[in-house]
Amino acid sequence: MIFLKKLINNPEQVVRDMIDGMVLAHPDKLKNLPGTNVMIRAHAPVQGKVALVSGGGSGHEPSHAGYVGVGMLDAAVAGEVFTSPTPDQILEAIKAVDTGNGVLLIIKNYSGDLMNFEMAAELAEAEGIQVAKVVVNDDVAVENSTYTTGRRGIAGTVFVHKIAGALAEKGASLEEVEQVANKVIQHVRSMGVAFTPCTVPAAGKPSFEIGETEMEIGIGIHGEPGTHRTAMASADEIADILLSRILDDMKLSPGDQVAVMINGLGGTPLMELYILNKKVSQILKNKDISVYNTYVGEYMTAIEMAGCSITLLKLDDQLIELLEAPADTIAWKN
Amino acid sequence: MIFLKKLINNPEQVVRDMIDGMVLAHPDKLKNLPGTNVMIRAHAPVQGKVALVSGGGSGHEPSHAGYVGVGMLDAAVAGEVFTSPTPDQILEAIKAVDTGNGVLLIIKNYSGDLMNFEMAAELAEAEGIQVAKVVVNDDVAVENSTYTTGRRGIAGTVFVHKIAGALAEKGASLEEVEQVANKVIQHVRSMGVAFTPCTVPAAGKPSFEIGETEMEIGIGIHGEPGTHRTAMASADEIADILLSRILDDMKLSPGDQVAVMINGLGGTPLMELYILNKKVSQILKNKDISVYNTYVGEYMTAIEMAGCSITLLKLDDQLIELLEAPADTIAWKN
Amino acid sequence: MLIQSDHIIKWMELVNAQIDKQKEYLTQLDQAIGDGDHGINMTRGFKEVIQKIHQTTYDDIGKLFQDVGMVLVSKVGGASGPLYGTAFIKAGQVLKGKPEITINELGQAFQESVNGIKLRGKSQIGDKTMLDVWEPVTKYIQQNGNTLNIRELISYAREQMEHTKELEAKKGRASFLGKRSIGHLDPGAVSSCILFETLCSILLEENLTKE
Amino acid sequence: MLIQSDHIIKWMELVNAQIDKQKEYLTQLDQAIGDGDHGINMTRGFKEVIQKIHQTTYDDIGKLFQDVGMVLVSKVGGASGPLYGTAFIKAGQVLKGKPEITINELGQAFQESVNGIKLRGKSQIGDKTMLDVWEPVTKYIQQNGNTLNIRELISYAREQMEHTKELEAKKGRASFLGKRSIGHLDPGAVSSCILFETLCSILLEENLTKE
Ligand SMILES: Nc1ncnc2c1ncn2[C@@H]1O[C@H](COP(=O)(O)OP(=O)(O)O)[C@@H](O)[C@H]1O
Ligand SMILES: Nc1ncnc2c1ncn2[C@@H]1O[C@H](COP(=O)(O)OP(=O)(O)O)[C@@H](O)[C@H]1O
Ligand SMILES: [Mg+2]
Ligand SMILES: [Mg+2]
Ligand SMILES: [Mg+2]
Ligand SMILES: [Mg+2]
Repeated sequence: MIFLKKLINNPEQVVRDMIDGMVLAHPDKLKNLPGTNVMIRAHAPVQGKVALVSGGGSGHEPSHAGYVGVGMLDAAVAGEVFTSPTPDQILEAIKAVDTGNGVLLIIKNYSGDLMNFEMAAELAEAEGIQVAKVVVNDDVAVENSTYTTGRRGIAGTVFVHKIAGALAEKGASLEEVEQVANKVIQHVRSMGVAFTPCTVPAAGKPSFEIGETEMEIGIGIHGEPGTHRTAMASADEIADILLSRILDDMKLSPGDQVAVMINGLGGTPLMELYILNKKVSQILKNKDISVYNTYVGEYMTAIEMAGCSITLLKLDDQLIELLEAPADTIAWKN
Repeated sequence: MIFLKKLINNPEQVVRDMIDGMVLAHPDKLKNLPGTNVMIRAHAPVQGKVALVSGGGSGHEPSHAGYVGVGMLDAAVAGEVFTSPTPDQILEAIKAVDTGNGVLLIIKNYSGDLMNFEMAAELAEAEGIQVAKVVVNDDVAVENSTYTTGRRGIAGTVFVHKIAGALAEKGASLEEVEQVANKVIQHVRSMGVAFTPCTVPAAGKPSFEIGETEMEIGIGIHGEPGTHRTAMASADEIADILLSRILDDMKLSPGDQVAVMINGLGGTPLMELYILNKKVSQILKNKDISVYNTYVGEYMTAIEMAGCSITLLKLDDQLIELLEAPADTIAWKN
Repeated sequence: MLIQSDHIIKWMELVNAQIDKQKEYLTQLDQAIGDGDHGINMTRGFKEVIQKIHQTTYDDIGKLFQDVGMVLVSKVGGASGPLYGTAFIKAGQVLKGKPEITINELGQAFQESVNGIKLRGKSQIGDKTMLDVWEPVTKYIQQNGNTLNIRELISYAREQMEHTKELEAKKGRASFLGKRSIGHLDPGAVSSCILFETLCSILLEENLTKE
Repeated sequence: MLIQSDHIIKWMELVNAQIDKQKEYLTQLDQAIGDGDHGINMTRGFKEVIQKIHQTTYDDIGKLFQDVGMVLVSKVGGASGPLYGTAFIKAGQVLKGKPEITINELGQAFQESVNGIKLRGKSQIGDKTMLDVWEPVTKYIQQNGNTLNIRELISYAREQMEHTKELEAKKGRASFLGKRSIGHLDPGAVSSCILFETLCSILLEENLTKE
């Protein structure tokens, strides 16, 4: 038997094994709903609180189970690698965390995620559970249009988890939590780049081919092609390319405050993310945009892809307060 | 100009750019001593406390600056990639954080690190600063012997930072802090495996060649060859191979308590580390060794190498208390 | 002759075999303009379908379709899971209680499938999705009814599938590519074509048509 | 003739040029049994050495050696930085205040270098390190003194360097390899050999020897 250069046992079992290993590592934070790929807080359900459920395909770790915990999500549903989870699993998650205060579904804008979460929401509503949905679409690499699927949801999703989670923890209503989630979605923009492809274990080969000296600008978090290919450039140039697309879209004004996320896609070391951040900080400073907080690390990955994304979130007092509120999850602690 | 598939500007400037990007990202936690590659706590020096200084070559991020902060290190000195920092830099770090209570140097067991830190210690002592040194040598891949350099220091170092840092924070004396650091060193063992090499930016090519279906057992964190090469195996088999070497060396007894670290070397995604942890947990459970805490993620990396290491730390009440004590650094928060 | 549950079961077995055979091809198509899992998703789904429908005997074709749809919804995930699932569930609702059906009735059921796909996917013809096979093929079946020429239907389905190559994707992952999606077949259209081709094989083999 | 500061400066320039030329080779040797940075470390160090010693004029050879050593200590890092640095600093202490020296005196200075390397590196002959060139070569110089045959010294240094191939490393990174280190040259021994060969070239060129 020939194995991929991956720490796996059976390509068809990676999600199961991962979930088991995760719960074994963090029994104080997570539990797995038996017979499902759903992970909920160790002490779920939390009475008197709107519950937050997110999820999507696996392969984006620490998303999404890494954000389950006090101040962020109540449940995460893991699909197969890069494949949206199914409605029955999402429904189980909703039922496990609802305490009568309603459930907010945080969905990334992909046809699959949308449809599966919508079906789950319909099933939950049929069982009398109040459900609201928000759809994250922060990726400016994709043109927005009402005639198409629109922009993808990528790393900006983590800010939605954090901020909506913080408001829910304070006891806000489902409507209020939905509102603030939508506010984040309105104000968050991202764009990524890949240097190497990634390998879905069950596919057994790289998601795309790319030349020795090429990079794919505007890559998605599933190895979907981006906006274009071009010659590999310096960190400074890459910061320029990604950030100028984001800034074009956001139309920030001098004096605005932002949170910055420099997100590694899985194969890019922290050292390089910090090198990128140097230029990102400088560009923002030159535009008189003030960086309130910078997050550097792996937040929303694409298996072992080398590459990164930059995310900006425009802040106001409310968002700052919620961003700074306590959080105690595997991947985000405040 | 042809660029490596890395987020860098100039291979000779990676450490400088990284440090700048890091301080820009975390001004609340870190500051850079002007003209050096030394990072110290934003509020250093901390009066009335033994100071902890660690460091080594760069390329192991988040080690070591990621552990500078309350409850862990006072300063980290970054060398060139995979090259120990020089005595003058280490001396600057010592001088910047000492408040008359003495400084503990935490050194990984490599000839280069030892010599540079020793020279720095001699210079500091000549200036009247009280200095103690501990040498971490947790890597069981290398045979220990008084006639040779002995075992290497790898991911177990992070436990030394955490535990000695916690005791220092409580106001213990230099002698006490040195003692507890040595206790951790006595009780911590690690072993790693690599699936791919890594590329030192200034070298511009991979550190070694390895076949499509091979892995290197016992790899060091600089791409140094390990104990042997063998065919790629399943996650479960790899857990078995690494853990049995560690357990042979540690001689744990049923009922013993350990902390487990599943450390990614830079290119291996979190998903795989959790898959590995599943088997590690099971093996330990079968041996009736109780896992007090599991840490999964990138703690001590080798640039973008795919692979991992497993670390076990045997715990007692004192070590548990210190492991659980508050810490507020970039890469470790309690 | 009329279509019975056993024919549908044979059809599903054939779909399963064909999808399994074309797994890599479907995945490859999805790697070009999607995320490279369509073959994996479809084989996972139809393997489970076969397991499920071999556990029961079906007098009710509607129930059989319904079960196929439920398995697809709960085992496939992604975009294709809810869409194929909805297609079968909706068809099942039309065929509820029937032990045997005409090709005409099957066409009516597929019309509900098409409506279901459109509603769930918010997609329309020309968006470069599975709908670009489902909708015209269903129309074709309905127009020709029991006088359907099966070999012609096969060619027609293939044409529709081929036609997705020219389209710019408006829905699904390929839409993120915009104009760069042109020149590639839509993976879901290809798997849908397999579905209709295998149906045709069964209809031919079992002499269920006039021809 | 006596050795003067200018000769030492020329020597350092030649070392710098040679090390730069062999940068990739040294790195390659270090990739085999170390961490693949020896060429990078040495070029970084000697580039800085040249910059430093071109800033001043030296009457005192001891001071010159001292400066070289200090630059190496503070710019190289790794294992080679403190070792080469110590070697030059220790030699400098012996040569302190001297405007010109004999080969004999140079040999005495190198003896202090050897002692420094041993103390700092806790290493001894046969450990497969730079010491396996430094110690025998120094002994050779001291034994032959001012009657030294330079061409023979070059061969001798090379032999010592070659000899490290057979050794099992006991110190430095290569020691982690144990027996697997056998069959590879020690990178530090090779760079040390460059150091002595270039010294010999200068001695020859400048007619500083009897020969
Ligand atoms: N909104 C939609 N309406 C109709 N069909 C769609 C839609 N989105 C995706 N599809 C179909 O699904 C196929 C992709 O399926 P699959 O790869 O299994 O799911 P995913 O895109 O989630 O990875 C596409 O080729 C397309 O035919
Ligand atoms: N303890 C020691 N004593 C003497 N020489 C040593 C010792 N450790 C290492 N060396 C020498 O240093 C060389 C490696 O230098 P270099 O690669 O620059 O440093 P590092 O090993 O820190 O990467 C080895 O080839 C060896 O000759
Ligand atoms: Mg998918
Ligand atoms: Mg080195
Ligand atoms: Mg797909
Ligand atoms: Mg080296």
